[in-house]
Amino acid sequence: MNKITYREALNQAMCEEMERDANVFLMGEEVAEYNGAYKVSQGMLDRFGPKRVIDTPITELGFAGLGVGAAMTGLRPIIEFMTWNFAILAMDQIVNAAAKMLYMSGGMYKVPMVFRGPGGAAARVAAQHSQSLENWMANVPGLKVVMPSCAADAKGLLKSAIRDDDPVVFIENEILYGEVGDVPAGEYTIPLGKADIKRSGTDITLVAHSRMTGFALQAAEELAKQGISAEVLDPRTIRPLDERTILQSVAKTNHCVIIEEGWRFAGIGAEISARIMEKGFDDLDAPVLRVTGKDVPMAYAANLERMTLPSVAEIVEAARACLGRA
Amino acid sequence: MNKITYREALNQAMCEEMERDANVFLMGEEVAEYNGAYKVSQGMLDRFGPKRVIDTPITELGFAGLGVGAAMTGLRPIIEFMTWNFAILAMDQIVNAAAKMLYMSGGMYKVPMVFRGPGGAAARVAAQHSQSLENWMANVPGLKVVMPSCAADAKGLLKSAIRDDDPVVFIENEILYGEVGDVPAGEYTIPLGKADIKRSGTDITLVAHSRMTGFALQAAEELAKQGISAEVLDPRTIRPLDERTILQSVAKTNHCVIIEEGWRFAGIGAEISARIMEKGFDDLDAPVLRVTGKDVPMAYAANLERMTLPSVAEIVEAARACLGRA
Amino acid sequence: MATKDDSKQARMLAHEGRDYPLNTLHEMHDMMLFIRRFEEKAGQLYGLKKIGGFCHLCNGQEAVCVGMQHASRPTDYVLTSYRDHGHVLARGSDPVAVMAELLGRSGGLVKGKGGSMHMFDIERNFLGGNGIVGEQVPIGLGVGFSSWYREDGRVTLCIMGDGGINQGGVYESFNMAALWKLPIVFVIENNQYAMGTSLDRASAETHLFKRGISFKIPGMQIDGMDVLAVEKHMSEAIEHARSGQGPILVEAITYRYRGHSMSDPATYRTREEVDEWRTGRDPIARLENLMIENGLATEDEFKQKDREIKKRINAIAKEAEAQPEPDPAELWTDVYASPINDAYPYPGRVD
Amino acid sequence: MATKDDSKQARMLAHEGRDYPLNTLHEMHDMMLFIRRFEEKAGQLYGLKKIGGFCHLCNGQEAVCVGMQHASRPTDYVLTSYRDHGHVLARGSDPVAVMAELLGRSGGLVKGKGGSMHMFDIERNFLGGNGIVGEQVPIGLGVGFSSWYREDGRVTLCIMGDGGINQGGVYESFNMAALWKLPIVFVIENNQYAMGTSLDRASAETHLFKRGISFKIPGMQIDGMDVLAVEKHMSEAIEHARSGQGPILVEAITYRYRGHSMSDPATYRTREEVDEWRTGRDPIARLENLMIENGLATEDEFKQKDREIKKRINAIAKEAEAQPEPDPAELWTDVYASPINDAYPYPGRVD
Ligand SMILES: Cc1ncc(C[n+]2csc(CCOP(=O)(O)OP(=O)(O)O)c2C)c(N)n1
Ligand SMILES: Cc1ncc(C[n+]2csc(CCOP(=O)(O)OP(=O)(O)O)c2C)c(N)n1
Ligand SMILES: [Mg+2]
Ligand SMILES: [Mg+2]
Repeated sequence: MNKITYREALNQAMCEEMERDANVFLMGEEVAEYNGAYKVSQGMLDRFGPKRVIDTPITELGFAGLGVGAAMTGLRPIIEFMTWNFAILAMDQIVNAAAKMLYMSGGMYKVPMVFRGPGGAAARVAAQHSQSLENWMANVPGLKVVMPSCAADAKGLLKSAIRDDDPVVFIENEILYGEVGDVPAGEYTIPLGKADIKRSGTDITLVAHSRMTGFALQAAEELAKQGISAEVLDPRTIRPLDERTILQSVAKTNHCVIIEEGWRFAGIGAEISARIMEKGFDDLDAPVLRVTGKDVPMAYAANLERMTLPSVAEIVEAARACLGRA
Repeated sequence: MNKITYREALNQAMCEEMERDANVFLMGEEVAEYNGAYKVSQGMLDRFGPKRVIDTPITELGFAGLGVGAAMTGLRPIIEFMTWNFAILAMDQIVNAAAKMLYMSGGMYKVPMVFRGPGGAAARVAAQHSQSLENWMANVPGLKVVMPSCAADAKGLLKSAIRDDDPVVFIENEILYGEVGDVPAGEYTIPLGKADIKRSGTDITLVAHSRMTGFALQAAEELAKQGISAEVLDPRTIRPLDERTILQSVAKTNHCVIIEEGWRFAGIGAEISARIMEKGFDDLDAPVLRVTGKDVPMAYAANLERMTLPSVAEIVEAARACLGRA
Repeated sequence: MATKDDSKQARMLAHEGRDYPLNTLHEMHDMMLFIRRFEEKAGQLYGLKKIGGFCHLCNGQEAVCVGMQHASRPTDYVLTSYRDHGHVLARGSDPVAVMAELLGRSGGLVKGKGGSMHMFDIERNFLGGNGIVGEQVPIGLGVGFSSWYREDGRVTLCIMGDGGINQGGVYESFNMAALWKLPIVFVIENNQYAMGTSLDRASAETHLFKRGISFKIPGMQIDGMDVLAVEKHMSEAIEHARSGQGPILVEAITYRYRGHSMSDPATYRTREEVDEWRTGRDPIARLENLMIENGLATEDEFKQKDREIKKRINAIAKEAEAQPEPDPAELWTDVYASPINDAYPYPGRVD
Repeated sequence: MATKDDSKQARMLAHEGRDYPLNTLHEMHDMMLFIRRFEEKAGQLYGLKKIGGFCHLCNGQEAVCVGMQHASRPTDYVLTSYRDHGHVLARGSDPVAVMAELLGRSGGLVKGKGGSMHMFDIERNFLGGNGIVGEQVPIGLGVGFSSWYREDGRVTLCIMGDGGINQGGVYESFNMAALWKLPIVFVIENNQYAMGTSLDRASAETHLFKRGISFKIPGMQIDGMDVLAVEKHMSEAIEHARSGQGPILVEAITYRYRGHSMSDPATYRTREEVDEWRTGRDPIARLENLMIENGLATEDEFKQKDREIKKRINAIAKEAEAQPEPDPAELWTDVYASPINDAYPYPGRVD
């Protein structure tokens, strides 16, 4: 095991895959000479040269489309969005082109590419820079959606995403970039579509992805002090969703709280809750609850920002409510 | 009551509101000289002149943004997307600008406008022209989302949407444009955020919006023949969602099936199911089920298209399954 | 003008500085006529409700499709909008498969999944068939990028309409293509209308070949009703792109004889205007006249050909119509490159 | 050069064909200096972690902000990107409210909800403060449309950067603005970098005033380090737009002294380059020198002013810092124009 940051893990994943396959290239705003707005591509220009690590003008729709065309003709682009907020400008290429291309072309044109960058809220960046888009993306057949919560997952999942023959939406988290984690020493990949139990427990299942996995783990710690054993489950891949692992956990704990940073309405939590409804109803001793970002745009002020995001205290409270111990 | 088409109802709503308020204007591709790609704006150029009914170049992002700027400075734009599929190009203006403007500006800049046009699948128009976006839009605080299922609702809701001081996403349905319905003779509006019971019943609640409301009504007809009394509930406004009416119905029937044309993952059905989970769990005798569009891009071939959309038979089957009579 | 020589190979037409062997002229002519008759058949089948959805015919624009293909190599890439029948046929795709696609049959070019708007042919480097106006331009940028990356010597022909040219993504693409000198020929099929909107009602600058100036992309306007002019100038443009000088923009002035799609009565144009183009500038008649004037063919020959082509088209339609609809299992294929177990497919309801 | 006349009102500077009363010159100078010191203070407070998130300072670009505002009327509309402090201050907004906004306080210009990137002031017709690069351009198009619709004689100043100019929405807007002759002045603050990307690495055409040519929008390049040049040429541009001749594009050549945002060390530029602009072309020093040379002011006067401005800025920061954070209830306000009962707000968890 090596201790490295989530950022370095992503960097290693890209470097290893670019060594392995000359068709992989990285493109985006400030990825090359600046070494990445968040330094995820640190050193890559030096290592791979300006043909494979390419700075773009600020034209998200254009270079997302560039990735689609390049992928259709045999390359394996990694398209970095400086943040996913800006990818809203590129949605048409992601959804109408990348996701539908294989089907629309009767199986002729694969689109093996990764759209990646940080999603969700960073710190104090307000409404236009704090949006979670995983539910929009996971809604779309043809896309895969991956959201790592720690360094080890970040590396193993990104390597799988780059090797995958479908367009993968890979959503990182800016606040996690600096977090250090244990990462296996040698080469490894983590298959897409497999959830991970981050902590075992027997009383309640907490399902949380990306930055919220850490919040859920903290909540589980707190709950343990209160005599409640919480299992923390990180789907890691949002689409395809590993519902089997979720259902198995709920079958064991009979209680579930889903946590997500994004907005509530038709979010990931809604989908997971609806699936447990459909396939795990009889396992439930109480309704599944959701702890989500508040249903407002993100404010700049520190106190409002704090209130907008889910908190560990809210998770603990929801878990207790679910267990009838509120 | 007058018998008019859904298309005429929309046309009347716009004409009446434009007579009433000189700040309302209609803009979009082919809305003026062509009288609308689907003839919704028939006659409006003649009636209101080229300053208030305006054809645009094919630049969805640009003219959606134009609407936002116009609304911020006191006008009340109706921006027509020829179809909502093309609005994916304009998402940034809808979500990052229109929806967040009031909050971001600390309450200074209202954005009173309507984004409208047909959504969902028309007939045989394949993958890029058959997408349901209501779940993406309803995810976003700051937006309201309205989807009428019949002529009377179309007129009353569109009038309310135009008068509303917030940005309203108004999603029509192309296949419904030609459907004739009874529409009240005089001036009327229907408040946003109120569901409508389209058919009363006691055994099961079918929740369905837009074109699927008609499918649900047909299914209820069929179920009635089989001795099952289904209540058909049309939310009409997706956001804010009238969950009270839904919960009341489920409290009565103890069974619920949700139908939507769009994709399943994190769709409207997921949200409604999750809410019933949270607030109506004890009322349920069986899990809430969802009947949705199949989880694939829309194909062109007639047989595949038919299979992709929810069918009346599938609704009937799901209702029976929910009632344990499968 | 033509070198009259009876030995077949040697018969040539010298036209504006280029020599066209007789068989090339016939090939061009026959393909244009084939496309014309194919589109007419598609129109008929649409009228019979055998073809559904949106169906955009290219009658009148055949010279653009055919001239461009003659100027390009089979290894070059081509992509366009939904008005794609002519281009895919000119590219050499199997017309039975194209017709079967229009009919939504199992042997369709893309298995019946795409229909009129979404023709693809990977063996012919044809990348659609894109239904979102302007969307093919950023994709085409990426295709050109591929060639730059691999240094494979290919050129990308990226086609758009006079309406599509206004989309923002086009200019994002122009800038990147010019900045990195990618081997792309951007082609505007200026048929002067975008649905019911005439060029001057949608564009501040109606000389569309100038739309690249702000991005340092050279432009040229060509007569899109003259297949030889298209062939010639597209050859120049392709050579420019292939030689590493970067992208170039070609505006081909043309006209669509039919409505925008099958449901458009096209009342926004006068009968006279349509007639002026149709009878005055028709690209097929024009080439025929040129060949006849130069003693390279006779009217009878062309009449005979037309009969044969019509027959062929009927046979093609029959063959395509005889195919079954796609297998229902196709609903679930091609969503992902390899099927996903467990989590997918969702059947859309709970079993 | 200057008319030396001791009566205060009559003291004028004649500069490149325009006469500037002394008090106008002082106003311009003082506002530029005020912005400079305000930004420095903001930088300090950021360093103390009292300001968070992204904070983009405009040091070096003050002449653009101030010259433009002097050329415009209070009823004209202004909108820009996230680099908005200088513009909103030049527009006349309360500096305490602007500083409080940076600090996320209840008395912030937008109640602490927007922060550095989202300044709005409806009373001064200032429409943001937009964080998505280029997004303000289509919005500005709509603002100009409003004036066209109402025929209110106002002009919209729509400001973007040399990076923002590449966004597709800009060209969609250029086309519509030109097509309908909307009263808009598009202003490019060409500070030669978009984050770490120099102009020539992002733009095929680096003469950005030419970016409107393909849409028939006239352009002019101006010295953005000379407040009088900005005032003069922006007056011409605004007059052009106001007179009904349609939009115009102004490229102001300028430079930002600081990094892109507070977290950017700006290692992509040489020390020499920065110094060349900073000491060689500084807009404040330039105006001071001009006034001194013309006997309109003395160095001491300016020094005294600077002391006063710094004092004022300190007082402003103090006053802003003394404000409380926004009331927690503000979390739920301003989402909709009127609160929605029943269905909203969702508390984010179930009670
Ligand atoms: C983004 C988008 N907006 C609108 C449409 C609807 N639409 C289809 S074709 C068309 C006109 C396009 O005109 P042009 O680019 O000139 O091509 P032509 O049809 O003349 O070949 C429009 C508005 C669409 N398909 N995509
Ligand atoms: C659509 C979008 N893409 C990327 C960003 C991140 N970003 C913020 S500012 C900036 C550079 C903009 O440069 P320029 O337009 O020259 O303005 P300047 O900062 O120099 O004033 C970038 C890339 C963003 N905010 N929005
Ligand atoms: Mg056209
Ligand atoms: Mg800049």
